[in-house]
Amino acid sequence: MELTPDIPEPVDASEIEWEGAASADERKEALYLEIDGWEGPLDLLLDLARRQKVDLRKISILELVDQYLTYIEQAEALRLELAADYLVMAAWLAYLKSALLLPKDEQEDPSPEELALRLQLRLQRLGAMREAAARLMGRDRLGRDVFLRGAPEGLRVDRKNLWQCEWFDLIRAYGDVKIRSEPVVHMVRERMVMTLDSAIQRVSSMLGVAIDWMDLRDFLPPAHDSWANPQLRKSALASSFVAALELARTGKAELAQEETFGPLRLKAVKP
Amino acid sequence: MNAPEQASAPDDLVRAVEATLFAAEQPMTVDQISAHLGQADVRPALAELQRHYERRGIHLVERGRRWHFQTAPDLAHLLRREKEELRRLSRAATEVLAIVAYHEPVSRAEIEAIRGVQTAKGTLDVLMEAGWVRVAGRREVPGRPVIYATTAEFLAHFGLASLKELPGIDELRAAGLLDPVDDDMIETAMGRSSQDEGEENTGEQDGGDTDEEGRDDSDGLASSCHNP
Amino acid sequence: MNAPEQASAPDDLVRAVEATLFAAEQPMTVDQISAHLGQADVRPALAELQRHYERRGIHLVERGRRWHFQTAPDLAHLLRREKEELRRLSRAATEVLAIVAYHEPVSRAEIEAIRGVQTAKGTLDVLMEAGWVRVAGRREVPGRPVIYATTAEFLAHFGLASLKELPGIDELRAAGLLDPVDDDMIETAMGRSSQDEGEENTGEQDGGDTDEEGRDDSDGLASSCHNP
Repeated sequence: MELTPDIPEPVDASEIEWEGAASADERKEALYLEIDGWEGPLDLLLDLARRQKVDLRKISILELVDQYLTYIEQAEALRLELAADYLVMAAWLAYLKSALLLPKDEQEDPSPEELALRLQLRLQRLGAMREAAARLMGRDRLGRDVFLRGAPEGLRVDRKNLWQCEWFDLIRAYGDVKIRSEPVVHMVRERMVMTLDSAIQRVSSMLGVAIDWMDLRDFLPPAHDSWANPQLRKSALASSFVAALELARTGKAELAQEETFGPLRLKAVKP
Repeated sequence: MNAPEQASAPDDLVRAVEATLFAAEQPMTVDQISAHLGQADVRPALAELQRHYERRGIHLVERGRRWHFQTAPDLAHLLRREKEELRRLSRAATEVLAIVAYHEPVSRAEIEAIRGVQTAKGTLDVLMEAGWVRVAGRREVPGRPVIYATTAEFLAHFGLASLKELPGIDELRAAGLLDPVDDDMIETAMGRSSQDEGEENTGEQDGGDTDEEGRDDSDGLASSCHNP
Repeated sequence: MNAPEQASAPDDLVRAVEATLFAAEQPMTVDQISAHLGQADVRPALAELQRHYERRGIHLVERGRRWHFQTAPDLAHLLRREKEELRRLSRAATEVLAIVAYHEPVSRAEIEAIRGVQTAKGTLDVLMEAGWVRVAGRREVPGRPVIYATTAEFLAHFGLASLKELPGIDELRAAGLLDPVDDDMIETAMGRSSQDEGEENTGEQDGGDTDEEGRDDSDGLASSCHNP
């Protein structure tokens, strides 16, 4: 819309607080200037209806229609560019007016009276909300009229963890740590083994006096006294096995096994 | 004017409720107060405190099921001067707020039907930012539009125990002015063609808030209503 | 004990002072209150309010010539309420606790060396929050690491007279707590496979030195060499 310089700046709707119907009179003079003062045709209609200074339930719709159409004509005379919905409303109101003036028997449904009533109801509804808003804003408002305590101490609920741990869990955890982290060295120290060197020594010396094939197990020390320990026997067997492999590799012994997992036999290689 | 409860020292529970609400930074529900005080039944204490304070410079009030102390309204003139000014709401925002409060839960399309104009996205945002309006779900109709309602803060701010205390609400309801709007003829007359409604629904189906923005842009016709 | 000022509604100045101090964000001097209320003489009102509130849940107090409301001292515990939640110590925390108990005083680096994994700072914090571990000074070595030890609460919680009552390594072993889970499986496998072998096996199962078996993983390999 184009404003000529002598037209006052329209009031920015975001800056003003709605003042209810009180300002309607003041606006009367400048009616044709305040295109921006209304939020759409319904708003304008409501304002015009209020100018009738009667209860919204008793307004004259015909009079209202005339006022609206007059306003639109004025605006057009001033060559103000009207938004389309103002013009659509004007057309509809013109239709409503003519229908209201027509003989009754030619009416379609809904009747123009019904339409006029609905328009009136719409205006009442909007008017009611305008007034309700004004009354709401006028109440004793927190932070404006009534105040909360300025410096409340505040309530605090501190959550405190009550930690639980069972005796067994503690001990078990220590056991787990020990198992996980005890170095291998520790176990070697405690364990009885037959070293590879001693096994080689034992196997090769026994092999030297043997005549025929001997089962690997026969090279182990007799299973009594200190050699009764099954762990030690496993170690001796393993070491003797490796010793046998070593002797075979160096060409001092022959190995033979007739079937898978069968007895492993060995015999000295005569030079 | 001797109120009997003023004649003697309050009992321990009354004192505890008094101290708790006095120290609280937020209004508290009965359940919250009760939980704070070892599940005691605090209602009688609240009633006694409310009576005790009703003629004092501080009042104990219930707003949307939450209780708080506040200064007496009649002393507003003494206290107002030092307090910062509330941000003034635009006329559109106050109107939308009233419509939400009197019609809740209400969709944006319903708000617009009452006001006869499109509602700028920022208007509802301002009200939500103020903490007075919240999204209260979606209406189970085609398009599943978002619906809005007021909050406990709204009640507290405007000094309402509940929405039943909204000024004039009973009369408005009796006059049928709070009934749902269902008036296609006038909708059409106001330039909100059925085509617009269709777009609106599509927009709302997209969900979230983004649809609102899109609508403001796409409804060039409607926006130009008051901003030619 | 009917205080006379409680018998009737307070006068307007008393109410104004009450509301002013209630809404104030800072304690106020007599002059400030007075200036706020049109230079009224507020001292009698302050005295009356102080009397009125002295048996309530809120007190009006003067501190350094400034007046303010505060929660009654005997109700101060209401402002900070503790809510206890039972929580189970995590596996990592239990391990760290056990290490501290068996090795105290011990530094974090030592705990990590024993556990073989990095120990989050939070783990020790939890143990200190539980009240079971305390900082026991610093070790006089380069870097002066903090060292940790258990507390009397730790002993009390686990029903120990002293740390000497913690089971020794041998007892743990006897209780089967040093049997590695993985090796247990090998043990079972061996037991099953060597049943046909007889003597060796029986010896293993009956033997007092059960701890030895299966401790060395390599044994498994060795035995499978000759177990048909």
